[in-house]
Amino acid sequence: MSREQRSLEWTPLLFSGGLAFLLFTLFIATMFGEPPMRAGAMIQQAGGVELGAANLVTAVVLGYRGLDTLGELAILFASATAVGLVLSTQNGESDKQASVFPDKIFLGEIFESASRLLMPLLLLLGFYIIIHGHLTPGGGFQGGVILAIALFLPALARSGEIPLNHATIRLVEGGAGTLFILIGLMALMQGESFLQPLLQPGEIGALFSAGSLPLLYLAVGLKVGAELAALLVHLSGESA
Amino acid sequence: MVESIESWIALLLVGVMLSAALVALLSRSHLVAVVSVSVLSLGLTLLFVLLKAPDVAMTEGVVGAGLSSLILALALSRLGLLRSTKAGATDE
Amino acid sequence: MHAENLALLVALPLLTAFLLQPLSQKFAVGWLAPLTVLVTLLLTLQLGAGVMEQPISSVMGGFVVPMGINFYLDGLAWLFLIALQLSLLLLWPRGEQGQSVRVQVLMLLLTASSIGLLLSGDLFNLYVFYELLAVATFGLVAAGESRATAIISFRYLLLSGVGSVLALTGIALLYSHAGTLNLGHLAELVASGELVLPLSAFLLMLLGFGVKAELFAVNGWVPEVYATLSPRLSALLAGVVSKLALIVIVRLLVLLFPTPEASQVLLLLGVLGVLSGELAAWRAQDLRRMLAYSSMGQLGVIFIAFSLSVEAGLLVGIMLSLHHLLVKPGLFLLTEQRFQGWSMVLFILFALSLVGVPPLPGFWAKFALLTGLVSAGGWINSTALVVFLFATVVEASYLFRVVQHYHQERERHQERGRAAVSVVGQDNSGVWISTLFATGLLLTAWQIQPISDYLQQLAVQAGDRQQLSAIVVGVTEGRP
Amino acid sequence: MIGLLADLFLLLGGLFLFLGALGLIRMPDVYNRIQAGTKAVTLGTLALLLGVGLHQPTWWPKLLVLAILILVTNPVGSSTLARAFLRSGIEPWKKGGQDG
Amino acid sequence: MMEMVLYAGAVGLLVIGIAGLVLSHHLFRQVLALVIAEAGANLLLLLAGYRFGGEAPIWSEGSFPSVMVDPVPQAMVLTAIVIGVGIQALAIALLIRVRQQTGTLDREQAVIEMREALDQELGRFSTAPKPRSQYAPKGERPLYPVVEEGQDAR
Amino acid sequence: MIRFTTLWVLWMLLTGSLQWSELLTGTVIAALITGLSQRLVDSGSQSDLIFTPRSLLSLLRYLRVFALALIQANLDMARRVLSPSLPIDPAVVEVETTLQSTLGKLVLANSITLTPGTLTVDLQQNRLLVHWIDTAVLAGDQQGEAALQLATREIAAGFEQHLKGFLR
Repeated sequence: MSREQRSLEWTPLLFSGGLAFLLFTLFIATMFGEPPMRAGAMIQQAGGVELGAANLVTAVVLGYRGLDTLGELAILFASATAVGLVLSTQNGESDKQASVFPDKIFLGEIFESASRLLMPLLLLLGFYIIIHGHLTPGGGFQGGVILAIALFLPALARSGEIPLNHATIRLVEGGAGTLFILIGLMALMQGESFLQPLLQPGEIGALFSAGSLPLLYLAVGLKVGAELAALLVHLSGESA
Repeated sequence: MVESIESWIALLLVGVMLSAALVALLSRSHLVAVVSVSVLSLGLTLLFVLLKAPDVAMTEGVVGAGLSSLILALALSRLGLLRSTKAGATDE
Repeated sequence: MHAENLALLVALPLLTAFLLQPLSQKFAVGWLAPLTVLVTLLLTLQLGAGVMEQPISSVMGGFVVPMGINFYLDGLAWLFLIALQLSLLLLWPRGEQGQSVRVQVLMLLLTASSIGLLLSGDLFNLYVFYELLAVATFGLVAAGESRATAIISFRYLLLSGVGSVLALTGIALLYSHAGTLNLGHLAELVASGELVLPLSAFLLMLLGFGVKAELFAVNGWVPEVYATLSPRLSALLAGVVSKLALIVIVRLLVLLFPTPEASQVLLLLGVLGVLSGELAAWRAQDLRRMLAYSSMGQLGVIFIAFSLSVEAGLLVGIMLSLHHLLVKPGLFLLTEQRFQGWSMVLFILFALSLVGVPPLPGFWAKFALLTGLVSAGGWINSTALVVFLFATVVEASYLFRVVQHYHQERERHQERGRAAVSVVGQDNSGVWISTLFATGLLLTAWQIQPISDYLQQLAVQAGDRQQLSAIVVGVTEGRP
Repeated sequence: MIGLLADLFLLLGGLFLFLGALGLIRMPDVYNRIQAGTKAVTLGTLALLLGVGLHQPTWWPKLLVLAILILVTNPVGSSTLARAFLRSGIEPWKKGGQDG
Repeated sequence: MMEMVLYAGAVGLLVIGIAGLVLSHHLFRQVLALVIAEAGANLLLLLAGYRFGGEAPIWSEGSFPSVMVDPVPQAMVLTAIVIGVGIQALAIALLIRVRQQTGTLDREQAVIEMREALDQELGRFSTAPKPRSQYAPKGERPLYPVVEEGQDAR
Repeated sequence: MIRFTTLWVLWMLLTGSLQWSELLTGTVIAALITGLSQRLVDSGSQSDLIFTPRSLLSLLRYLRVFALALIQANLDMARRVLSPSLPIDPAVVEVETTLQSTLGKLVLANSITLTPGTLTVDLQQNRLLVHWIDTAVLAGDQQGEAALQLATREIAAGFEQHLKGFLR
């Protein structure tokens, strides 16, 4: 007992000291001034022509570093799965009292009817942001989060009632991820590389431009929306 | 002139963010801590706008200030941390 | 079969993982996940045919290298890919835990991320795969049966979170100096002297990626996690997955930071790891935590090995890693049930090899380290040598304490005229898999000469920066 | 001319927001603070949007959508907050009462 | 001046976050500290590609800006933010479970509970079939739990 | 159908362009969301709105009244906040409404919140709970039914009369 407590006091001190040293060296090593832009400059020159995306960040996220995005989707997926695993294996007894929405914290009729009004609006906004991700700031992640919040709103208003059943969420989860990989694999089948952009880049600035990037972003948006909706549903105390 | 205004805004935002971080870790009420983290995210969002990263700013705004705060608020209520504010630490 | 199919190794497990949950509502899909791993194993075998002569590189999306992400398969990566996928197939969770679709999904994500970690040639991409590996592991730890899974998984998450924040900081620092994150491109810049990277970037990334490699100072999670995971998963994590993070660190060291300072940091942390790990193992009071602590110590030895000069270090480090990869899973599998006669034989075999008794491969690996340290000279290396020898003695003492204890227990049972064990209805598969690992160990002992020649070749290739950048650049220039 | 008008609206918006903030400080209890906050923030933001719209005429459709969103969400949020406070037993301030 | 301020802000957030993570005694605060540290790391990563006087990397009025900030770190920060929120959600879920399993959110208390649970349970995984004797002294346990009930190991 | 049209118009506002690709995408997405939200939110909001030529007129009239009230509210609030004596006398009163639809009640509640001196706190069936910042009009001692009538007249009636033109 006493040994444990002492070791608990001891490690933080050691760690903080090491950390302070590390950050000190970090600050010494930090470069002030213009960072070299080796990869970035190449992308700046090639990006617009190669991919036809008006938003270069989108070109990087879905084109040049598409694999990172796939990995990130997988992380969200892993996180949602793990949360489901952690919170669905409950002992039962504490399950009921753990729900966030006992009836008395019902948020009121005003909120409920407003949430009904807002949900389609937010869905629209989410889709707008996803679909115009290659033209303007925003894209799959941001729009996906908005989709998730839109789907969660009715749950918040109506005592934890979930508008989508879990099967649907799972279907979208799996389907969107599959879509992303399949778009990537299609290029591979044609003898190109994995995740190589398909279709023509088109005219910069038009909605139907940048080849397959909008499709990829749609997949990303749906996936993010579904994962986060699942996460929120789990965290708010609905058992799967 | 424009440069210096941006510098001052950056200074202000960084100040707000650092103090929000300190409040988040030192305040006694968990609710105040969660709110401070949201404030921190908001400051970061504005800073990203200042740094010419609209995409990142949007993400940080939606994810950090929105979703993450929602998750933390759910956690507060689910973990029963709203009531456990110690006596004397009222935030009114 | 063209090199672009490298991407399939990551894409296929991910695809199956995404599909598994929707499919599981209609069909029984228990076989689908291991089948995917089998497919990727076959694919790996096919891709790796000529890899010893000519490593292959594939660019995701077909973009020129510093812009896009590339996968790079050389002999080292190939060897560990095979080891990884074989271990996954052997140690795939079965029984009650394996029934859960979610566990299957997490295992698939673990597979994909491990493969990605071996193949990826881009630092940030490595970070992403590393995080995926971490999240999948948290889920698997939390799925355990113990009463303490949640807090253990949570502490692991926090430590790992600090690690990834540090790694991200290191990557940011590196990017602000270099403007690129591709390992091949960076290696080229560093080799030509155009770029000098700050050591603190290495330190930060070392601590970040070191969490999974059981590096000292960030290995607090090891005993707790291995004690609650099922023996199979412990075997998997301790055996293979820790080596993957190790290889990432080694690549960083060899390609980007070929300075004596970086090696010395590694040596220092390795020595501390050996001391703390072995002493804790000596004091441990149950078998699983003892094995976990000793794993920390042995990883420390491997870090010491890699801190030697590039060629020798790589060779000895790879030898020790492979040895640990065979022995540790075998040992963890034996804890699945109580010892019987046969499992005791296996335990003694593994223990002998671990300590380094001559005909077994452990001896050769340790001997190589010994000669390496002696020939390197200097007081630091001498200290490491002393610590290493001391650790071997400690190791021997606690391993044989287990044997002795077992022996006493059996005698007491026999005095009372009862069978030492009754294993009716128990699943013996753990022991059989362990036997397979032991067979591998013995085969290695038998074929030690060709294997060490092969490893020599491998080490030379892994240390060859010119070849790496030539191939990465070579692939890119042929493309639009 | 239009630029000047736009600046005027921006300034007006800022003024209303400032008044709202002042109200937050001066009002005695949470309900009155919400009262002050909601109205000032709504109108202030609308004025800001109008100002921006005059500066950038091509943006007005988007700004219109924003205005609708603000008009819906702002009062609803205030009502929900006020309701939550009332439900959790916080008494409104009375003129005669001594409680601050 | 601006860059000094920004770098100091990022490093400051990192330090506050990590120090808070190490020093705080409440598990929920540790999650918050991790969020703060992540924010600092993200800011630092973004700064790695910032060019003073650069424009956002977006096509406007017929061309890309001639001097623009590096889009690559922006894309990476985007990824890092989303990864961060996934991990945060998982941490919260684990906390909910921790509270169910151990009934506490205090760090020291939870660790003690964990060690006790581990000490009790590890007999199950060991070579002997029965849990260890209740008579065995707590401090010096045998390597394996005792074989038969009521019978001492040595 | 109404929801579809509304969403489609909103999409057009968001994009602010008339390219055929935008129009097409907007149609698809508006249809999708209409279908989705129809299934998810089972409200009979189809009948909330009244469509006659006169309803458009009353909508416009309502908007005018509302805008004036909003500005007046701010001036009123500014006066109260800036005057040193803080002239407020708040109380919570109940208000009755004859509007039937959820949308109608929502709009009414929002209007009340945004207009001088009042804040909707809660809504139950046809009663609104309103926080009123200056209850001097109530002349102090009025209770029960009389107060309800008075408050309804003072607070809600002005909007209701116009709202009834286009909402149920």
